[in-house]
Amino acid sequence: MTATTATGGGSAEPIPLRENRATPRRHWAPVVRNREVAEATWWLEVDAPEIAAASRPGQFLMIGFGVENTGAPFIPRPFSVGWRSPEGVIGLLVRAFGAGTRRLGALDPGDDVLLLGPLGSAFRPEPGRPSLCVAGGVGLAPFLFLAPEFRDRGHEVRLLYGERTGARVFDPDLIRELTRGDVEIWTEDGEAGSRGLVVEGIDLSDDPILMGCGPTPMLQALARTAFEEEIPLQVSVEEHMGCGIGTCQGCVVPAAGGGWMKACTRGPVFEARELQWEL
Amino acid sequence: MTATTATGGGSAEPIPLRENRATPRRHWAPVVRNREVAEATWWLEVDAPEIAAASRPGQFLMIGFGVENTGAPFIPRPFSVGWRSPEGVIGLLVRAFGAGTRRLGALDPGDDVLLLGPLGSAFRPEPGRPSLCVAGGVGLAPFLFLAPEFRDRGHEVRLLYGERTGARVFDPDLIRELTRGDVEIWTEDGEAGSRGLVVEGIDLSDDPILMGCGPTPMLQALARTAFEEEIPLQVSVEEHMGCGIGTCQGCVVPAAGGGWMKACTRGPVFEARELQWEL
Amino acid sequence: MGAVSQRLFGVEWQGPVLLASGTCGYGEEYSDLIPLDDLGGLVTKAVSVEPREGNPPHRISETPGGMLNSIGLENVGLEAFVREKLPWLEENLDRARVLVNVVGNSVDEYAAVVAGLDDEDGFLGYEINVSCPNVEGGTMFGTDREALGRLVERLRGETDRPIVVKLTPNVPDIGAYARVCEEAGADGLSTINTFPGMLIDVDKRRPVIGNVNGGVSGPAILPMGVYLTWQAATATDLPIIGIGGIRSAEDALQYVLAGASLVQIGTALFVDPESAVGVTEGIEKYIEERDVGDLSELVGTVDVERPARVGLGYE
Amino acid sequence: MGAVSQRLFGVEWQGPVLLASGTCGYGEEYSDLIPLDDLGGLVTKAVSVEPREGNPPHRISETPGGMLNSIGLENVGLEAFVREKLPWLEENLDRARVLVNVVGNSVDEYAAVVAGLDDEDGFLGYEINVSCPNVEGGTMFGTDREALGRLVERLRGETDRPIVVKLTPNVPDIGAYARVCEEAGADGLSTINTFPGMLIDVDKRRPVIGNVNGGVSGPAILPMGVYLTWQAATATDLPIIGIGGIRSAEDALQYVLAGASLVQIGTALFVDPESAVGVTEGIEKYIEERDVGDLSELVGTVDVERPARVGLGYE
Ligand SMILES: Cc1cc2nc3c(=O)[nH]c(=O)nc-3n(C[C@H](O)[C@H](O)[C@H](O)COP(=O)(O)OP(=O)(O)OC[C@H]3O[C@@H](n4cnc5c(N)ncnc54)[C@H](O)[C@@H]3O)c2cc1C
Ligand SMILES: Cc1cc2nc3c(=O)[nH]c(=O)nc-3n(C[C@H](O)[C@H](O)[C@H](O)COP(=O)(O)OP(=O)(O)OC[C@H]3O[C@@H](n4cnc5c(N)ncnc54)[C@H](O)[C@@H]3O)c2cc1C
Ligand SMILES: Cc1cc2nc3c(=O)[nH]c(=O)nc-3n(C[C@H](O)[C@H](O)[C@H](O)COP(=O)(O)O)c2cc1C
Ligand SMILES: Cc1cc2nc3c(=O)[nH]c(=O)nc-3n(C[C@H](O)[C@H](O)[C@H](O)COP(=O)(O)O)c2cc1C
Ligand code: FES
Ligand code: FES
Repeated sequence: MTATTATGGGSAEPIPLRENRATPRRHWAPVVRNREVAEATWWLEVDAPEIAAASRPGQFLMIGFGVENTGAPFIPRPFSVGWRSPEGVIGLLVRAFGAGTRRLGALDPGDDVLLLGPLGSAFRPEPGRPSLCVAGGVGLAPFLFLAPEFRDRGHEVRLLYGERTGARVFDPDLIRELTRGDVEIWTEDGEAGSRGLVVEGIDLSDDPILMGCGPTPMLQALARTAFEEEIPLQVSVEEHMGCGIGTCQGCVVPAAGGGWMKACTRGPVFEARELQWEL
Repeated sequence: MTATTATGGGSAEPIPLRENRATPRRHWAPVVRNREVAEATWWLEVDAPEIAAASRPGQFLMIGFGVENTGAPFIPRPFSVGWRSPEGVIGLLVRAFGAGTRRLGALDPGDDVLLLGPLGSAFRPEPGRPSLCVAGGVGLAPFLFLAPEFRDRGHEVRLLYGERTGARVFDPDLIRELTRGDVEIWTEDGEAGSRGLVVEGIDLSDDPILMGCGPTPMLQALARTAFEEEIPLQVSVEEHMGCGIGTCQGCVVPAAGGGWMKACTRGPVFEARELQWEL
Repeated sequence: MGAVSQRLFGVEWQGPVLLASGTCGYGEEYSDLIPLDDLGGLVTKAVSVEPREGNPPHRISETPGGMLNSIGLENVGLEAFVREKLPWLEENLDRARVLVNVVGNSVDEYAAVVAGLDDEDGFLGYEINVSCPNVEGGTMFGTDREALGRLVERLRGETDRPIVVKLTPNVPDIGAYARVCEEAGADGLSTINTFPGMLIDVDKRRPVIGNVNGGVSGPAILPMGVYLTWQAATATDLPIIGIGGIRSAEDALQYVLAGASLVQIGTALFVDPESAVGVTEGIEKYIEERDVGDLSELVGTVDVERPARVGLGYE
Repeated sequence: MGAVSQRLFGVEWQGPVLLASGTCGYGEEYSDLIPLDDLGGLVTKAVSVEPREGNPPHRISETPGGMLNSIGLENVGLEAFVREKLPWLEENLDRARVLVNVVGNSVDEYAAVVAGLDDEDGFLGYEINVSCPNVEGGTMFGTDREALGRLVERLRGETDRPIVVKLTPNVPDIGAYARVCEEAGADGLSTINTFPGMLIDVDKRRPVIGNVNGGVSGPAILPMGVYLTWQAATATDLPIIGIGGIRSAEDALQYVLAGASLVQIGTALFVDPESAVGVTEGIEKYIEERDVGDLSELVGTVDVERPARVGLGYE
């Protein structure tokens, strides 16, 4: 067990998907700030220095409300670490989906949440090649964290971000501030950025590797591109989770060779070739 | 169905326990204010003008959080109307008992609660005789409402209020303000008012009728006194409630002649002689 | 005739939502709070041949996501029901349908209630509550297939009105009980009644409920109710009334897709009397938005060949 | 030896709290989060004679006050369990006791697991999960008394280690199943496993769970678990492990007062891994504050002759 340093500079070592992961920690953390940043979407900041320091881009937290609470969400919900400050504040990008996400959206500063993390595998840059990060909706979250971390280590990062509508787009200025870089935005209704699907923005001319997080059709389009063009692709997948640490076997996704893999411990970030795709 | 006027002056008509009750209303009401007024005890004010106008001293409300909420309390909980302002704010005296009362204590202004009320029977003054109100703990609540109402109608009211400890005593100045009259306080630890049980303060020299609300031993002591001295006694009883309106038959208390009576519709205020006592 | 109306048990139902037995009394109290006659209908509190006093308190208590009750089938008895309760129902409910919930400790007791009611006005048919101890057989009618078959056959002989049998959930194979009812001549099934449960006051070291144990209802039992409804629906062709933990249109639609033509709302009424209205409206909206045609086209259409999960990403 | 330790199944148990089968894997993952060896023990994920792949996703989903799961008993199989999992348990758990949860589709499959494990180190005994389809009999072992009796008898012949049978809740009379186990030579009972349940995605009109239905666990089933534990406890003299919805010392004490000597925590572990520690501490505090002596003096002492309700006023 080795905790990575919070924000290191310049080192170009590869970070393997599943190596050197920190032991997860469980603790209550206070909400520092919570803002509605787009339609039914919140930027939630919690103060959790230990977990922040140990987190790597692509890893996630289980967020719950403790055993005294039996209202929804009762079972903790997984959220990508969306950012960390040097002081140990973790930023989470939360979009209303059901009761649990709505409850997270309604949190006020001072409220406490129960965290378990950091959990799962992380994205890994390939030295010398740009990481082309393709985000759909709240699939943006891991890349908000990834971009500054990779850049600090000397890796080039390009960020494409798509939403169905302009109203759902997370403030581009805030994205630039958090990621310390640029973002290219696509919306289906054309109300922000370019009109179209985010995958239309993929440009392979600088020999990037692909990283993706978002809705299934987007991941499928990425996989088709990656397999056709023979480019490495890492994707963060989603599945319902119980424990988050590999004991319940609730969160499986199909493995390329048949059988299942746990999204919480082998994932959530997989090499696309490890997975069984329906393309 | 006749709603009583909010605060009338001077009329000396008797108010029968169960007559002329208003049809209950169900609606969401915002919390106006919530203060911790004694150890684990809150004075909760909600804005509910229609229910306030229709309420009579001794009646209660069912307070819940709606069907989207499945955490405790899921089933609404009964609380006595503890006061009403001319503008329609209802005051409730809430003491932490379990999850539901703690949740009520944690409410902030602007939060909404689902109210059903007014429900049940009311205390009835006897013209020409003082009402000697004996309250134990949060059994004070109905009398905070009763005292000014009865006084406005020209009835004399004396209020005795007991608590186990001084730390639990609801601010005497606030009691005087709300009831527009005096209060005699008893505590078992002697930290506030007189040391002893509240029933020790009972003085029958002015030929009062008795009214009681509080813990079982206190009600039993009152009943013994009432039966021995042949004084009328009205008590507000407690039982777990489901519907609050008489349909579930969940809230029964034993009837003097055998069988059961519903605390929510025949009660919560009963003539002591209607009930089966274990004395 | 709207998108939520259906023809069932020989009559028109204007909507799919009924108030569940034991949670709405005999209708009168809720008529002050909600437009009762706009609902699908209601099921009365259980009626037994003799009045019943019921159980000592506490009769109810909250459980996580639900409640526990043991009322003990307190009711006014057949005679007072006919004299005092039916007239109100007849007078006040025109379009909403009424089922009378019937209980007894023996086949004869059940039959006496049905025979005693059959010529009266003000109700459509019977919901037979078989979660009662069978004094003759030592078990419950609801957990003994032979006793259940005999009971339903006997009642079939007493009436031409619809007989809906309300099944007990604590059996390993509810489909077998459903088939017994179908073969014995029942017209429909209600699934499900409450689950046996118990709470203990750890300070006093005594049961919270006066009768020691009771029945668990409310959202806590929703997934069990949906499953048992699906099992019963796939085992018989009888129309089914889905019950258990319903508090929203989405909950009700799960029962409909599992195979229920009608649904009942119980515990949620206590939490919010208007939930019954909200469920009806929500179902109408669902049908409208999805251009389904009408409610009956949804009944039992859950596609169990394909799970909801598709793909690897966000849904 | 503290107030919460007991002698059961021939050994000392330092505390009453175990982690439930299927919710703690084979122990390793939780050892990072809680002091596993300070607990009463744990029950492994089910072990079958051959590895099992398990069911397609979604395998779990939240239900009101609980969750629904259908993992499909995915496990590494007997051989890999002995090779890869048992050594960790042997090495890392000194005082905490280990029960191996055993499944099979036939009596022979169960027997093969027990026979294959019996000479190994690292565990105390078996918890027999009878909520499996009985391929030979067409039902589940847990809902067929004859099949259950045959199974337990056969396993009794295979081992001298403790055999604890984990009972299924969806039977009308769990006491009868408890007695069958006792007569067939079981050493203890675990009550209860999950309730069959189903959720439907009303947008997609498909079951949420890949396997269509699953098992409901969590606080939602607490009152059912307490009741069934009390029923089993009054039907036999076997020591009982209480399971179902436990998340606090108060919950656990309800099981203890109902008749359980030990308890298991499952779903609550997901909500907070430390709940297992909190439950143990809370029980210790309860015993201390009430001057009870020790835990075993509490087991089964609920006074069902007197309900908790006394009087007419505030409690
Ligand atoms: C590794 C990972 C990272 C994620 N990161 C983000 C993020 O950064 N931002 C974001 O907005 N969302 C993220 N999600 C998705 C987020 O977890 C879901 O939107 C959320 O769980 C939905 O919960 P709900 O209570 O709002 O919805 P519900 O109404 O409870 O349910 C909505 C859907 O979620 C399902 N669900 C129920 N229980 C679980 C469970 N235990 N886990 C997952 N789904 C469940 C329900 O069955 C239903 O289909 C991530 C998911 C994963 C697996
Ligand atoms: C007519 C009436 C008027 C009341 N007025 C007041 C008042 O003015 N101020 C005040 O502080 N208290 C009042 N009470 C008492 C108050 O209702 C209880 O303290 C409260 O219900 C406890 O809920 P809880 O969630 O905090 O406790 P829980 O932990 O949920 O339970 C505590 C106890 O209450 C029981 N309980 C569970 N469900 C119900 C239910 N539906 N109804 C009642 N009890 C239940 C539990 O089983 C347990 O024994 C009144 C009660 C009645 C009947
Ligand atoms: C207080 C109460 C009383 C009940 N009485 C009866 C009854 O008399 N007859 C009956 O068949 N079911 C009775 N039930 C069961 C309900 O009709 C219904 O089947 C059960 O509560 C599940 O539905 P719910 O979860 O919507 O409440 C009662 C339920 C409650 C909560
Ligand atoms: C994800 C999950 C997997 C489970 N797997 C098993 C299993 O393999 N064998 C078994 O006997 N019980 C299994 N169970 C049932 C639990 O051991 C326990 O009986 C049940 O969850 C009730 O306890 P709880 O409410 O504390 O979770 C499983 C439960 C869950 C939630
Ligand atoms: S969430 Fe439990 S194994 Fe992945
Ligand atoms: S609370 Fe339902 S009848 Fe009184």
